[in-house]
Amino acid sequence: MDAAEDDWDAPVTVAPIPDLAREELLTIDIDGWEGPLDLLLDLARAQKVDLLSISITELVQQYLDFIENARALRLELAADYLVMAAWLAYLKSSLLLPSDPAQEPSPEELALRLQLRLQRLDAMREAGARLMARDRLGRDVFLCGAPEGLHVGKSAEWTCTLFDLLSAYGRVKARTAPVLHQVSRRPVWSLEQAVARLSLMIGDVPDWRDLAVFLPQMSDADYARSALASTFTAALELARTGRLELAQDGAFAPILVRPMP
Amino acid sequence: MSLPDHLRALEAVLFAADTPMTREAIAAYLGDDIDLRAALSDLQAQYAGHGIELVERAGRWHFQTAPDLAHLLRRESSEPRKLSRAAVETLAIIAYQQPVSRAEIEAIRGVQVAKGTLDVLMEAGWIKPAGRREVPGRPVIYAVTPAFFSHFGLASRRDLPGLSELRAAGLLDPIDLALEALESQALEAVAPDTDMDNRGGDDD
Amino acid sequence: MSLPDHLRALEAVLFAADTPMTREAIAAYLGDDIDLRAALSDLQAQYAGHGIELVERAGRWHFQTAPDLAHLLRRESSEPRKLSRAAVETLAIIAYQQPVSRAEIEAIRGVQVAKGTLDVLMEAGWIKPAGRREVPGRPVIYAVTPAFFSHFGLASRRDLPGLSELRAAGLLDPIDLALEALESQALEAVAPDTDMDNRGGDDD
Repeated sequence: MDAAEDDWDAPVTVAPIPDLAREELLTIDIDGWEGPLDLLLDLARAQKVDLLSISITELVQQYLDFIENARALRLELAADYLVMAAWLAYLKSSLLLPSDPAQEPSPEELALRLQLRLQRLDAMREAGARLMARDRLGRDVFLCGAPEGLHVGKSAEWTCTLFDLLSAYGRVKARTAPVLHQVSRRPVWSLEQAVARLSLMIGDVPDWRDLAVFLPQMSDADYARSALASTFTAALELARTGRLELAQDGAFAPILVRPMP
Repeated sequence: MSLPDHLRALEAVLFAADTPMTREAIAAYLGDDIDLRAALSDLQAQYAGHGIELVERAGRWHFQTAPDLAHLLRRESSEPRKLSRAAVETLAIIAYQQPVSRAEIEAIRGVQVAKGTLDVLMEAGWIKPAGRREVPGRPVIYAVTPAFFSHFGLASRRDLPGLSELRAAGLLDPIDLALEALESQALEAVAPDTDMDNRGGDDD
Repeated sequence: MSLPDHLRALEAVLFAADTPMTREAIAAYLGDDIDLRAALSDLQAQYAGHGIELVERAGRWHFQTAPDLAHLLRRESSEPRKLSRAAVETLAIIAYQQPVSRAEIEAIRGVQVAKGTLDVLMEAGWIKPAGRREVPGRPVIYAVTPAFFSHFGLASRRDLPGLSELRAAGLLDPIDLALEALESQALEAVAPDTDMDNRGGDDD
């Protein structure tokens, strides 16, 4: 076990023990943790070895203190640390309130789930450390340094691993499809789409209608803006080709359209 | 000091091989009229107490130096590339809980598996994609390779350090299962002889 | 059967060495307080009659297989050869997008595919012609074989990871790719349009 601990490159050599002074807590590098669960595990381990008998409210408080201090120091915290903080604060208040039988799952169950998660992560961390501490080939034990080899013949036996195959495909795809990436990052409602939609929807009803009603519903703001631009251009295009009429009462007033009879 | 012919042949083949060999691969050289199982075990016994030993790793056999001589042989150049902590945890999860998908690894670690973590482990030859999980999205699942067992000196999965303890403690089970187990334990402790029908309603 | 410590150490050092060793080189590992001359001769005697023997050649020591067993080690007459990068890419494209013609592979790779590349893959038994495309010129189309699936440990094409999974595993890294693309452009600029068929599988 000692060897395992040594090999383990845990960045947290200073476990934040509950009664440590806050200033000492602050010296801990936030980059040392692999996410909020990892940080929680370190806090919990400092509390007790048996993760199922730790005090969750105490743990929550330690975590919240830690986040508070990090913020006071203007350390930049990744969003998931803050999400965890919000969730833990909620959990803590639910645990302190009189229990509400209607609440499902109960705060006690949520707390227990958290403990079980910590326990599982801890088990895997430990297992990883024990693996790394084994007698490893090429470090502790060695194969024959100069094997004579068994194959002497002429016919080629082609070798290729699945990894080679998959990375080759990844290489090809990424090499040949760079344009696709840009398109997917900035969705654009094309002029062709806008013309098609507008000419379909305008139909034959000879009433004046606000151009805005022809806009597709979109939640993405950039996408909606592009739809606005292309729909406007499409209206001009259709007016130019004599398929609809445009009218506007004044600057910035709604643009009205109706099909040409 | 002389060895019987079939052990000499086995010894030479294993010594000359540049990778660990399965029994089938060995048989391709030695023919089928040798009881390989017995021969391997005899040869292994021959080498007991030597500076070289014959070991089995995931069904593959090879000679290697004895672990207690590591201090003599270790050179600066022989230190393998240090794995990141994320890679170590990911490897442990795959080894102990295989086959697992990326999402399952992330659920245990509570963080996304960074780009490159699985890549590093695959490049080392320790993990490989092992089909897909038959659930929505059909995610790829990963498992460890024979090279993993050779590298870490494990005869089989059962040799994984602490595996039986982890299994007995339910630490390899999903959280939902563990939760149910704990709840039923607690209920039995609190109310050992309540009527079963009433209990059914409570622990829903 | 156990050996004395100094012989165990000597045995391990000689086994792990990648070249024959002089007595001085051995002493650098074992220290000076061992009578190496005697130890080497003891160890040599130990291995007399084994399938491996300890030999001295021009003042350097190493283990080798016994000469009378050489016929055993030469049984199989195939040598492993690594597929060229072009061949691996071609194989990957066929696996993912089969059936495809040579022209289609070229369109996807963005580089010409030498005929030798397809020949190598057919020789390996991983691809086969799978009819012709009913378009002008009726080009031959290719598909992967059952041997392909068993070699790569895949149950079916559905086991191949999708693009999003490749990306998540870090196999679609744009920086590496940009560099590689530059390199291959540079290579192609140096050797522009040599006769592709002559270049065979080695168009790396």
